[in-house]
Amino acid sequence: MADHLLEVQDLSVTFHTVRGPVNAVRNVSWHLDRGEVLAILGESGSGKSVSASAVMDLIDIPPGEIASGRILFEGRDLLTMSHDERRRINGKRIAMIFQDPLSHLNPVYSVGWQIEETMVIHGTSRADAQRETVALLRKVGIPDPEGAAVKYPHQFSGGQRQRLMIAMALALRPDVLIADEPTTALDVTVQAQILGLLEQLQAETGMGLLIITHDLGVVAEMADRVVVMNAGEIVETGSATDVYRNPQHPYTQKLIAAAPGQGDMSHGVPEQEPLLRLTGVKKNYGAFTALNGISFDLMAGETLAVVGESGSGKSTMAKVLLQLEEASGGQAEYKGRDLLTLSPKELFEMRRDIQMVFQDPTQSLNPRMSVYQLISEAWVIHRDILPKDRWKARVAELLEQVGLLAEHMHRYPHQFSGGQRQRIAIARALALEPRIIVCDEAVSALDVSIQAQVIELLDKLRHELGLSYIFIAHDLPVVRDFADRVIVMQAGEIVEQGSVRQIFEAPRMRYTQDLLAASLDPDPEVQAARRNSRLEIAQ
Amino acid sequence: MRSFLTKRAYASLISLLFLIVAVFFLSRLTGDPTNLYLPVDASLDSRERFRALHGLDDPLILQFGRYLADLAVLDFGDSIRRSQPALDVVLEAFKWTLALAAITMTIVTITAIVIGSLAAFRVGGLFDRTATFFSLIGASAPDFWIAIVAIVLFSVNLGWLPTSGTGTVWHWIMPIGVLFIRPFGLILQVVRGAMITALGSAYVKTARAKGVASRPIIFVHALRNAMLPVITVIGDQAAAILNGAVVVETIFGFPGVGKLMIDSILQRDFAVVLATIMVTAFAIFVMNLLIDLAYAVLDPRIRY
Amino acid sequence: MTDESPPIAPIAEKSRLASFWSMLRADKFALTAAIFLVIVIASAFIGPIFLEYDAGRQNLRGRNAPPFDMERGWQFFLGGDQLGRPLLARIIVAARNTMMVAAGSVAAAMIIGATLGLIAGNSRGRAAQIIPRIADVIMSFPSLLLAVIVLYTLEPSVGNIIIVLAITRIPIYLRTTRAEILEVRERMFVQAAKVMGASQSRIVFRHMLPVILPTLLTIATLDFAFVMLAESSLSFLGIGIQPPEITWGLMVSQGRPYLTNAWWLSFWPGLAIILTTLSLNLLSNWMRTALDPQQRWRLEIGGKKNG
Amino acid sequence: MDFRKYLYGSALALVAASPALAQDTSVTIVLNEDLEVVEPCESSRSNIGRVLQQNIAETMVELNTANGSLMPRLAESWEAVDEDTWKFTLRDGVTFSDGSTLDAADVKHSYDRAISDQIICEIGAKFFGGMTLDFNVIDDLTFEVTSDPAQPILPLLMSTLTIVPSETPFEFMQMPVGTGAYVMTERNQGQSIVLERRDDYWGEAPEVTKATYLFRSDDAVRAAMVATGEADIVPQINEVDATNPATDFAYPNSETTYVRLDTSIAPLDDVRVRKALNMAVDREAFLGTLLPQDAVIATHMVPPSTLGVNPDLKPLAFDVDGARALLAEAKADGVPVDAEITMIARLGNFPNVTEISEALTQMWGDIGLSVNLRMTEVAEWVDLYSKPFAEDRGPSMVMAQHDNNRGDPVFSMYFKYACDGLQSGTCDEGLDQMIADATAATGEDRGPKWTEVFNKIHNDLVSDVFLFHMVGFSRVSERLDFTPTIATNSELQLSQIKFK
Repeated sequence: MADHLLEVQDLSVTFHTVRGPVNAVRNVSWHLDRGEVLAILGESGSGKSVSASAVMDLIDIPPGEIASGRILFEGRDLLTMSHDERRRINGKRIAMIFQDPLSHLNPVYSVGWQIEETMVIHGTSRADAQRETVALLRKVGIPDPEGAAVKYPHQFSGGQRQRLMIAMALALRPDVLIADEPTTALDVTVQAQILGLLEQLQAETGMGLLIITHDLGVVAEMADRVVVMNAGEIVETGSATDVYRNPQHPYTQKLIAAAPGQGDMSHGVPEQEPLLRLTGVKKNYGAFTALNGISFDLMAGETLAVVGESGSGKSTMAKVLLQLEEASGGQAEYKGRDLLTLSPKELFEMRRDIQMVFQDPTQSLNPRMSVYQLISEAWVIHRDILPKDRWKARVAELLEQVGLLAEHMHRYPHQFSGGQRQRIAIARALALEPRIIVCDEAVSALDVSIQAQVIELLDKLRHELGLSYIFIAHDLPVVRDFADRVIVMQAGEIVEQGSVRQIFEAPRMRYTQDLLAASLDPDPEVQAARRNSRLEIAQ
Repeated sequence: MRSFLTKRAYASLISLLFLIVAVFFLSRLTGDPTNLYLPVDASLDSRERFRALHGLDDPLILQFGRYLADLAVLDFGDSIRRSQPALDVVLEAFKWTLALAAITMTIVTITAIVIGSLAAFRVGGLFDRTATFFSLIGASAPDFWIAIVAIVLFSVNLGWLPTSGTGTVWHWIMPIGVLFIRPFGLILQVVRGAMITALGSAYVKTARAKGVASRPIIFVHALRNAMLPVITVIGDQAAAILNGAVVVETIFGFPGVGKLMIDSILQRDFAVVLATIMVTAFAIFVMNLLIDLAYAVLDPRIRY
Repeated sequence: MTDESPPIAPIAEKSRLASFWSMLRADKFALTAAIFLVIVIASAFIGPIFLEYDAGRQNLRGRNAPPFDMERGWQFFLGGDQLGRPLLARIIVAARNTMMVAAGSVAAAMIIGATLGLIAGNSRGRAAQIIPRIADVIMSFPSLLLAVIVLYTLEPSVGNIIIVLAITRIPIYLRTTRAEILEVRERMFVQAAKVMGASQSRIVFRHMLPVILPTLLTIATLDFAFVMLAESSLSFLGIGIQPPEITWGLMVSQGRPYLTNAWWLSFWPGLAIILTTLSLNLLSNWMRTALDPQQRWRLEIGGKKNG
Repeated sequence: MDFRKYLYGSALALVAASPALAQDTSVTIVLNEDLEVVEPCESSRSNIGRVLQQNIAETMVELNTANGSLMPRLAESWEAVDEDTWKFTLRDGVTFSDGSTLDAADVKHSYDRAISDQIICEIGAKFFGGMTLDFNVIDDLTFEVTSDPAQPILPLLMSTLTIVPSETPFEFMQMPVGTGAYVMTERNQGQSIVLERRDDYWGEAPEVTKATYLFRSDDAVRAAMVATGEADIVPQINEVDATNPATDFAYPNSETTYVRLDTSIAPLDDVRVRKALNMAVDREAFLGTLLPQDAVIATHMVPPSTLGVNPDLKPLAFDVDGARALLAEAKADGVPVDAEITMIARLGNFPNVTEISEALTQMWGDIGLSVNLRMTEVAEWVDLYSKPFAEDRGPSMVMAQHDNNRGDPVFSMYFKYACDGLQSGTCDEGLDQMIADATAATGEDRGPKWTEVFNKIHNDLVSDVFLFHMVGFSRVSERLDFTPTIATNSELQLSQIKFK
């Protein structure tokens, strides 16, 4: 037993909250060896990060309490060590990187200082640390490492920030690196680069790598072994391939089944007169061109996906279409009128027909309004839709339509889970009985299984109500499952558009091909094959 | 940076001009200084002569024009009461107020930050509750009341401190102590709140994962981030003292601008009132610039 | 946590008032504070009706009567003042003016300041430039001069003191509202409302205002205390409310010369100010939680546990 | 910055045991307000006079406030040449602190400055208005003064004129020069003034070698400063703080409080109402409560030691029923006694002014009058107290305090009672004539003529509600031998301070 590098045995962690004790994890055991990659797979709230936090001594006690278990590092129990002793292990022997590097880097200190600090607190001299920092920055692929060291986190891109985090974590060549959702919220191409960097560095140093993720694709790409967690417990352990091919636990099965990108692709809607036609839409912010002549058609009942990396102009396009931003040029023809030059009164009428579902329902639902108020607000604004005495019944109806219960209408958004909130946001959009719904990354923030449910809901509503969707996403597998047609955007321009089959099976443009190549497949074997082909191309 | 400075100076100048107009005309509503300056039994004739001597018999708009013309060459007019240039009178008093404000705010800032940070480190703990409670009580009591009680206690009964005046360091203890209480309570609360946020933030987690000890986490990693809202409040409070700690200055015989201001308002010494306002407005302008500078120093994301 | 299991058990539908009451009971400090404030407010409303005469009745030969002496009646329980008037009765009667001055000026400042702040925050035109300047001018205008101007041109009545204090407090609300609006107007739910076609006024009043209101109310409760103290300082400087009107601040100020030989003259009204301020602070902390649906559960749960 | 100096200084001060008095023969005096200017011609202001008068700048004649007699100071003698001319002889060998010698030209120059248009001195405005003085210099030490109109009390007037050298320009001095025993050596505005003894003073050298004046506006603080040993003399403390018989002295401060009635407006134009107002006031109740026990109930505008005072005048007795009866009688005659009367008092006018006003208001309320108290700030009060009065004013009373420590009623009566008097609420032709007669009277005649004036005002016209001749309280360190007198209110002669 003691020959594992890091081993967690029977760990149970409880949090004492006002609502009573909550068991974050129960009897969790796993181990990690040198040179190995272990993935902990789970959805939000599964407790997948708790054991890592316990390893790093990041659990606040109180309110947290380690109810049972041991954490052996090279055979010594971390939990019986003093804080000082653990501090000396943290950062030096075991290091950790996090999701969302922007908030995990201290905004007010230069990145050089922050990387040096890791070394200085563990006994390196400041001068050595400064030298080493430049070397590290070069190693993780930051251009101009000397100049970069005196810059601050906000001056780097998202991918670079994660590279900085990695540089900081690897400064003292730790034996174990824990990566908590290291690539979530990054663009697919950047994700591929970061994962590649981690693989490369692990190969060089021979450290044990623990990846905590919700993404089957990341597991497939990286992991030797995988631990699947649900509701604070480990439901399944095994080699990545075994677990994917032959899941034992119903939860694992459900999870793998829910992974997008496996279903049939759409055959598209029949050719018809477009419902909405954009021609040469432009948007400038000062000298910066955010949209440079966007033109496309949307048919009735069609789902048009817009994909591209962050900064490609996807969201700007949605805002311009919905008149949240004023277009700098072009037309958007809808029902014979140009949406971009409507009078306020016409605009008000148009609002009924085109609605939007935002990425983050936590932010798009006013936290101080109940579900009933949120949904019925549509009818307060547009008085002629529904007489007031029918509002309650209609809210109940809408809630049931999106898979919630009528009695939920008196609750507030924070009392729902993320997926439920997105359902509320959809119900709110439906209250106006629109023809078109713009979904701006509407499922990106959701867990895989919930993502699948929401997609299913949107699909159902499309068929029932004849809606058209403009579906903005960066997650290609979801698009593959859901869209009829796809637009690929880059730097404010449409680089390619076509039916979903055309885009996914025969992409014409290099950019589209890169996007597709960077996208991760949940199947470890597929992913291994891609990796090999990448290596071949590189050679 | 330069365009930022110009813009700020320009905006402040406009505000100041509005202020001068408002104060000049509104203060004249409060009556004629002649009646206050001369004894009640002075003859109407000597009153007339007094008005003529100080230009008080001219139409108001003419007086204002004259004032502005003088101001253009940095002549702030003369104090009727003191028959000295108003600016000299104000600068003399301002020196004291500036020292008082600087010392008080330095002490307040340091203690509030240390105590507030420690309170935030163990939210709801005994230290936190005690600090919060006493800062609230202190900030709720009328300051003149505290001042008199302090004099009775520390000077008369215990004989530890001189009652008033400015002679030695000991003279400064009570005025600073009384001035200290209210900004301390306020800043303590802000520091505590900002530190709770900062200590709960992700980068603190990173620091802990790196193995940084508690003290540097509080005072190096979290504090600098928590300082932005704190600095704003420090600025507001310092401005309040710069505008004159009337009550404290009156009781402790402290010759600062607060006392000067209330005296010259009551005596209708308009030139001094206006000069006081301009000097303090300038000081507050400079202080706000320093605060903006501090923002930029503390937070590299802020650039002007 | 999966999609289909709601995170907490459904809450029984209660009337707003009842739920507030149970939330109040959950916080013992806030409850005590609320009870104290209710007593103060009740004193303000009914006190003067019954006690106005007693509170004003002088007895020069029985001045500065010491406290805790029940022989002269309950009204003298806290002692008598420099004109032999019962302090307890006077404190009760003074509650009305004190509350009127504090509540009046805070309410006026908040309404005017928040309105200007809303305009400045939502406008992208000239108002956005000019209104913050107004705040600057008011901030630099010496409040003492303002008090003297009002005192001289009008008269030192309760109403006019409210005007003075309200004007000096406007910038706080103006700046806070503007700053918050600038932040809130970029929030996603404001965009969502726009997409639905909500009018500007609906967005402001239905979506923005409720979000910034707790902040404003928190400032207001703290300001309430500040205004009471400011009123007291004006009395100390002789440019505040004038007798025969009474406020706690004026009582503290009038009792000040007697601090060494009749401490109770300024102590009791001072204590009334401190307790009111403290109560308001406690209540504002509670209110910040109670008004926020995301925090409210702390009190709701606590209430069940304690109740 | 100065503060650093203080830091260094404080280390020394600590060694020297903080507030101790450095030398035995120096004194520290705490006043309630700073001197705005250090100009001798302004020394009729009590805050300025207390520091400058006779200490730095002397007068030719000095008034003995104990008995109203005049004593020579810079003038050795004086005599009336005829009805409107007086001849003065100056003391020989008197030098100013700037080294120049006193001569008749200096006196003339001092007068010219006092009445100058260019600086408007308070002494000129207060004592030398409405007359012209013509100086005829006979030799260096002798001169004649001719006045128009005739001034029977010219020597008394000369007790107010501070003498400065003839080189003094027509602007306010920043460093006062005079013939007194002291020179100003240090002035820190808002904080302190230091006077030091001169060696070449013409008279006997006073015991006090150095006097430091400090300024503290808070009553309690001033009183505490003697108790803590930080100061030796506080001329004004609050009665409630005067608790130590060993150090605290009451002294008549020559101030008289009264309520001026505007007799031109109903119902105050009816003498019965005015009598009722007087009878409603329980003056005795104030003594020992809101006012010190030593205050004296007043029947005159001037202190009892003044020329012509009639000690037999008694205030109308406190009689609530009688007052009510008078009001009923007046009401029956159609006098609008129900009209709301405004009582105006000035904030901070004298200790307990607010409380006394409140008490008076209640007393008048008790006889059925409707009196409304209005406490005003000083500038507004001066407007309301002095003519010209507002045209549309309602019935009003003004509480005021009048100071006449000059021993002669002339400084009071015209202003307060003549039809054209600036603060007069009364207009009676007979009284005007009597005041004019008394003003012009000389010698033995003068006292009785004033007595007639007092009698008419008090008995017939009842034009005010007289309240009290006030007392002030001072605190004097036990190491000093100094007793404040009626003069202490306006001057504080360092030469009178002795050490025990």
